[in-house]
Amino acid sequence: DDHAVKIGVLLGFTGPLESLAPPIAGGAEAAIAEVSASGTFMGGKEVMAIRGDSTCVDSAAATAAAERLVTGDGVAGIVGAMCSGATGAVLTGVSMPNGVAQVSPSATSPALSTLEDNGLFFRLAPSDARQGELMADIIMGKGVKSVALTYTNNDYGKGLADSFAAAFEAAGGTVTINAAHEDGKADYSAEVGALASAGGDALVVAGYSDQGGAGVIQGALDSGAFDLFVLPDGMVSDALTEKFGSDLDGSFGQHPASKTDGAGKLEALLADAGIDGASVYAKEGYDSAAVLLLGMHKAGTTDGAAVAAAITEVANAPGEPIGPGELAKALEILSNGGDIDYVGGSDVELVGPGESGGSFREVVIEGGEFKEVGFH
Amino acid sequence: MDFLNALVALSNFVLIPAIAYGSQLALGALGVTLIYGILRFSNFAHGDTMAFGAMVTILFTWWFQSMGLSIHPLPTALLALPFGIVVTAMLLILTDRTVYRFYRRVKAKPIVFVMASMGVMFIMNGVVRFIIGPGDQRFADGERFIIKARDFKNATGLSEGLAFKTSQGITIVTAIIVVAVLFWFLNRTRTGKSMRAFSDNEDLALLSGINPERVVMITWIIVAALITIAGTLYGLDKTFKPFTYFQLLLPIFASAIVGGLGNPLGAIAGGFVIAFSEVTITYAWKKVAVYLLPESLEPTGLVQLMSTDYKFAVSFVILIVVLLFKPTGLFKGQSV
Amino acid sequence: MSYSLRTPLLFGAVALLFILQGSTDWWIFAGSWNASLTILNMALISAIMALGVNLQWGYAGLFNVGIMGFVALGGLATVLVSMPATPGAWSQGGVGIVFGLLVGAATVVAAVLINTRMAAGRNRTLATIGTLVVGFFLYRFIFDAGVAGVEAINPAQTGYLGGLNPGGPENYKAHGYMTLLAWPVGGILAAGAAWVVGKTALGLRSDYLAIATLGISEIVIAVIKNEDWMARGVKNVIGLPRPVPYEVDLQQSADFVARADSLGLDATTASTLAVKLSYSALFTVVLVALIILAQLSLNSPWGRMMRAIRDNEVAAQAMGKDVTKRHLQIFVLGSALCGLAGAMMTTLDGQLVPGTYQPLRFTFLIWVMVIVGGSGNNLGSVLGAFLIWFLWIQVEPIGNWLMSVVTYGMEDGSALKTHLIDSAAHMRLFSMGIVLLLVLRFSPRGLIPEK
Amino acid sequence: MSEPFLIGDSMTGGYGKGPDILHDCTIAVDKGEIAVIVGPNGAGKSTGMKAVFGMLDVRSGAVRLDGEDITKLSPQARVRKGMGFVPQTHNIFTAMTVEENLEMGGFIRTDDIRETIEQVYELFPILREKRNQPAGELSGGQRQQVAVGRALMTKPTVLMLDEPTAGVSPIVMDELFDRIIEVARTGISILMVEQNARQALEIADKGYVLVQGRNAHTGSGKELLADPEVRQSFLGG
Amino acid sequence: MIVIEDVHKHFGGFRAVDGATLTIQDQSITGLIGPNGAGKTTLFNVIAGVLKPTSGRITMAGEDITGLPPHELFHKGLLRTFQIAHEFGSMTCRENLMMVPGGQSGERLWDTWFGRKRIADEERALKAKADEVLEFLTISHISNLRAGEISGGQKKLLELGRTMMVDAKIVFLDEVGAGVNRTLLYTIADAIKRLNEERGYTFVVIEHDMDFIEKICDPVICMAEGKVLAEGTLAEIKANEQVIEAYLGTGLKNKKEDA
Ligand SMILES: Nc1ncnc2c1ncn2[C@@H]1O[C@H](COP(=O)(O)OP(=O)(O)OP(=O)(O)O)[C@@H](O)[C@H]1O
Ligand SMILES: Nc1ncnc2c1ncn2[C@@H]1O[C@H](COP(=O)(O)OP(=O)(O)OP(=O)(O)O)[C@@H](O)[C@H]1O
Ligand SMILES: [Mg+2]
Ligand SMILES: [Mg+2]
Repeated sequence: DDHAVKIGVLLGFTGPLESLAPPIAGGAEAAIAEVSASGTFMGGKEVMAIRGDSTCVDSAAATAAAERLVTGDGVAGIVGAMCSGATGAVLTGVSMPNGVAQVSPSATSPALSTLEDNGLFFRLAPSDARQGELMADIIMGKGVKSVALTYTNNDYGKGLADSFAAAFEAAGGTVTINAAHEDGKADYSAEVGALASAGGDALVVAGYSDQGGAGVIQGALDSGAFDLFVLPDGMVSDALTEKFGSDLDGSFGQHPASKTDGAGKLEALLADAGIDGASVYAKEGYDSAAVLLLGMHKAGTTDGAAVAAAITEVANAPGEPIGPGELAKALEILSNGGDIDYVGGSDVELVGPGESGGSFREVVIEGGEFKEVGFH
Repeated sequence: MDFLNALVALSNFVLIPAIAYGSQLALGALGVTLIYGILRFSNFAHGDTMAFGAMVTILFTWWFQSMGLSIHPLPTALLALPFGIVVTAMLLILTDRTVYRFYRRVKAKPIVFVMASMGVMFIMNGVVRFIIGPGDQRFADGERFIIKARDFKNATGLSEGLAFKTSQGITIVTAIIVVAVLFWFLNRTRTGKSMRAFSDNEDLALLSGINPERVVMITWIIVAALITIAGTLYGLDKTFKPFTYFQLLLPIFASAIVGGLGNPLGAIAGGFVIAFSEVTITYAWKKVAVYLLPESLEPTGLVQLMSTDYKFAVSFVILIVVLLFKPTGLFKGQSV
Repeated sequence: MSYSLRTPLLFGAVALLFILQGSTDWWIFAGSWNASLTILNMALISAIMALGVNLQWGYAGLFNVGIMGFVALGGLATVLVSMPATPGAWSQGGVGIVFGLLVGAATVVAAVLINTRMAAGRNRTLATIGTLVVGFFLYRFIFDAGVAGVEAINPAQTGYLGGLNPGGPENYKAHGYMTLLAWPVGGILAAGAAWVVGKTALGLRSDYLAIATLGISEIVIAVIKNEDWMARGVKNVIGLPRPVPYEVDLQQSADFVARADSLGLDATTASTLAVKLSYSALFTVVLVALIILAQLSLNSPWGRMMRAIRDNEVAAQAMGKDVTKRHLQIFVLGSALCGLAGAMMTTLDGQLVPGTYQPLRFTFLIWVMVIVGGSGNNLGSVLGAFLIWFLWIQVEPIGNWLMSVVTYGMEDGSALKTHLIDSAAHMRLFSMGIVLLLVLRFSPRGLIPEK
Repeated sequence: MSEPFLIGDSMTGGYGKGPDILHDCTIAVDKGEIAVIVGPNGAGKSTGMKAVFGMLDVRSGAVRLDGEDITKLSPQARVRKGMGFVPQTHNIFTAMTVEENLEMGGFIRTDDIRETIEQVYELFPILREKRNQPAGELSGGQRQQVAVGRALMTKPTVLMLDEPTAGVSPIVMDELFDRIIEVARTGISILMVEQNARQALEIADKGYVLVQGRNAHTGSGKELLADPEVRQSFLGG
Repeated sequence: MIVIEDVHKHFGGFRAVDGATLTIQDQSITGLIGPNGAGKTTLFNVIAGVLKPTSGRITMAGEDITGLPPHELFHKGLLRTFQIAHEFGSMTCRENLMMVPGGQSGERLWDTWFGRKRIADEERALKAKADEVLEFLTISHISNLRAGEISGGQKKLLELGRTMMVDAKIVFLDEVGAGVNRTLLYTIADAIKRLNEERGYTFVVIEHDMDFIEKICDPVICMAEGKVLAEGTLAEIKANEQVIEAYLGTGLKNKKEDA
């Protein structure tokens, strides 16, 4: 119906990262459903999610899908896209020309920061640069001085690996090898062989937990090449511990999360809806949809520029901190002219040109489970 | 001692993984080569059909596991394999009836079959994801290792470990058996020969009283067996995720072609060429060199010919070089 | 149906699809001209690729499965031509890279010379190996230093050499015409690569040639992905300049808004349509020119000779046709078209993302277009491109529709229904498969078969 | 006159949806007889053979074997009824060895085929030498010998040969004709197309001259050889 | 004059051509006979550049042409037909002939775009020529059929027709007669003789039909097991014991008794 506000959920449902997309979409849709159910959104409007497939590997198809969402279905905002390539294409090709706000839960490319976006674009995945430095600190803190490094061969992996290697070497550590791996490939023996030969006290795997990253870890464990792994955000997921159990005990890593245990709450909340909240970027999916809708509510219009301006306000202090499942409360506060600071499941904090600058949770694997050991 | 260490390191990181991966590719390539050799087209649906076969086996495995059936220390999946094969064979025969038979009737060019197989690939792709989803599935059980790296170190006192996985062992043994049986079947049995005759000259096969539909059906049944075995073993060794099966298509085709299309022995050789070139050329020889060379000569770099970024590129370069010297593959394949 | 009637009818039918997409939101259609034009623009580009493949396969029987590589080279050309040079990149390593590459090339040339000039024997072998080894290390030494220098310059944002845009980093977007210049350059780059490939691999028989070209295209992608100094590798180059105005600028131009108003359009819609239509016009001009040239050649002794070669190489050779040379000629030409189209595509996307080059999308989909359209027939492959690309995009709504039909009448919230709805995305390729098989079933020789 | 053993009776038909090639054409052969079809190139001789063997759509007319109407049977079924055929072109399995070619000839037989293979080798000694070579590597005449050998392997009751002597040397041709006579004497019907028409008609019981898909002349071999018009137009004077 | 000196062609261990030495005189019609598998076609293929000789030398008018690719030999005026017809199956019979002449300006891409007029003129002439050849071979009624869909004998005629499209110096005919109707074959024989006498073509003819050889060939060379067995006029050859034993035979053993 015409009264409903539509939100496009544009993710790579098919293609190389297809296994990551459903939980992210689930997260986004959960937030949308929550807002819609509150009955107070923009004076009682319903909110509807419409999915689109950005495929990750076909910018043209992603653009076409976005075009259909925006000009055909008339969505008021976009959650997506998933990979940086599709995100950039959709932003320049569709969102900007049509003045629609776009929040990506997962695009990490630093290049997106400088892309002209008229302020319409936000992303919630944390900047690679910050995580790289932090990871170097954590490793150094454990007294590990020499690591082998492998990264998934895309902008996320490459960016993280480069920033980490620079920071780690600056701090006096050695990166014995800095090798890429492709996701979704059949075999990682060659990578494992090279990594093992280069040696090091630990293996840093800047990849995805159900993609090549897991494949490399599998190979390294099987052949006994490494038994200590460092796991950045893409790897911290229950999929990993389910798969390897206590074989990974002692391995450690970090991922963006809120001190307020938003993460735990959100996972529980999503689990009720049958969604794996621990999956990579699923929390960011929820948060993306949430900030988009809260911004819209605050702006009182679906006009992109106004929404975009409001998003920064709702996401950052000052204001009442809002956790997962508290969207109705947030709408209420905003309606009453109050201020909120959306924290959500991934500790949302927008810095610079619409980027996330959240805090990180340090974890270690014990008894086959991730255990929180601190915050940074 | 150092020499032994070097040897073990080499085996652990190069030889064993490459042999196991090579056998996996070989099993896949056998199916491709068989279809090419007898039905005369490159089957693009091979990877996704492999995922289908493995999926059916997984479903049976789960069922057996839930009933407590097991053949410990071997994985339960082996028990489920025959059922997977039967279901896959039925599916393939159904596909042939609904899709390919028509093109045989109208004597379409091979490229039309190839395109039709792409259609089948898309459909199979949807079916698999529809039934089991796009994510990782776990179904492996039984003893994971024949030799564990740590145990090996303890037992031998060497500083290098050697790991040998059950799945690797099964894959290698199966590959050998399957090739031998297939080779015997095609070259020695009447049915096998009639299949080759059919592929050689369809009209003349007809005149010799060979029933083409039967040949086609047997081919699909064998392919179903090969596909399901390959898919399941691959899933046991690595992981089951539909997308990686699609990605396997490329190295599988490369193997079949470098070995000589249509030639079963070639498929085996091709699988190993691809696997070994991927693993050895990008291997950092430092580890081995450290053991073998005197300390003064110890390498400072990784002694790596190429970085692993170029792993695929390297295996394709080798493939192209092989083709330039042997234009129809290592073992004389068919050319169209 | 007669051939002469069939062609316009089929083109009419495909045109109708695009019109429906623009005008109605009935069934699977979006009811948005923007959506329709987005598909059309890419379809025009795909048609050029299909034309290139048809030249190679339909005319000469060359089985090129390396389309992706040539398309990517076209994309690379766009970056190399239309982006501004990164300040300092040339002084901090660019020169070294070029010098290093020259050393590498010189090494190869020297080794070849030694091999041809010296008498065979141990000395020659030693000299050759010596030259290669020394040359290789020298090359790596110079080249690696250069690369390190270039890649160190603000790696997050640049870290590559950049291109030839005279505007500089500040003002390069004002020089959008540079992307047009990149199109022929893309064609030439692809042609050059095709020449090298053809020289080495064209002797191979069809399926073997196929895998060789497939391999080469994978190598091209690997190089583009990993040589960051060239075009930032997997870090992508985004924000390429455009040969057409930006929508946002149009929306702010009072003149434009007034004119849009007079047409009864709001500024946003008018601007997005105007930009897309400008692209369409550019692409159409190129496509039509290419079709005319291709048709002229096909219907001439040249086309006849090519068909003869395709039918029977041995006999064609005995009849005095230099098969190798002709194969090379057509391979280079067809690949150049793919390169040209690749440059056009990168222009349209406004970015170069090496990770998106996948064989399924850039090689096999183009093949489907050619075969479904009718190989050996230029108009057929163009039609195939329009139709298949339209479907490739629209299978998503088709998949959703399919699922809504299947689940119609099921109880809301039932587990099966949820599962089915969640799987809708995977009906995308499923529907593509069904459509593809249906087309092939009812027209196995293609929609417009070769005469 | 009683019905011949094999008869293609008033056949009319053509390839696919194309025009009729055969027009009301009748070809017949009796048990133990040799029937030879001659005629200019493109007359429809091969087409007639294919029609009799069921590889072509017979639009009107019928094919009967031993009184039974087999018009609707598939070629394989006719093979099982005891018919053997050597096409004019593409008549060997090029990628298979000579011996495998012969084995495929005997595919439908369940008894021991070794002996028949030996007989074929006796007839064409060169094939024994080349038994393990892919047939595609043989010379033109050797291929022809393989093709005929393959058909003999079926132990058919009717043997249909489309230009069996094309490209074989005179000495082999004589051997071949000798053998054909021998085969016919054992009660097998032979239907063949020949361009070496004079030699063929000399051994023929019955001859057909086809012109443009129609029966132009029919008679015994001797009669046709004696007919000056036939000699002039089809046998090279 | 073509001189073939001690040419060998071995396949693995098998010597298909095993030291053949022969000379083909200008303006002769040389007959090449020999048992099946004697190496005749292989020798042709070596001369025509399809196969590389294992060893040996071939010269044409004093120029070494060993190992030149077929298309270059074509332009030197050396043409050949194939024993197993090599037609261009998807093209019409007329096109099969029209494609033959070399140096057509329409074969240059540039001209197909900007030299349409010239091409049209050339095409008209070519078509007339092709129709003339088809007429001569009595197959003008199939000129518009695809060459893949004509009878076996018609394909052989087409094969011969191609050599008649250009002014060749020397033509190698590999069993033109196999599968061709005898009456027509003897007409072809007359044509070969005419081309030889009027235009000075040199022919080398492989054939198993002795009547055909007798009509036109002098000299005749008999090959066996890759070597030249005998050489001379047909009468001489026919009288040669070895040739009779290996090739000609002594006629049918079983004479068919009258029915
Ligand atoms: N590619 C090949 N590999 C192996 N042997 C071959 C090959 N080609 C030909 N031969 C052998 O070489 C010999 C000569 O063959 P060729 O075709 O030259 O004979 P020919 O004299 O033309 O006989 P015909 O009169 O039957 O045509 C034959 O025995 C044949 O089996
Ligand atoms: N596959 C085919 N498709 C369509 N037409 C064909 C086909 N084969 C042959 N024809 C046509 O049928 C006619 C008769 O051909 P057929 O092969 O029966 O002649 P033939 O008498 O055997 O001649 P030859 O002595 O040359 O072998 C020819 O005019 C030819 O054009
Ligand atoms: Mg015939
Ligand atoms: Mg021969």
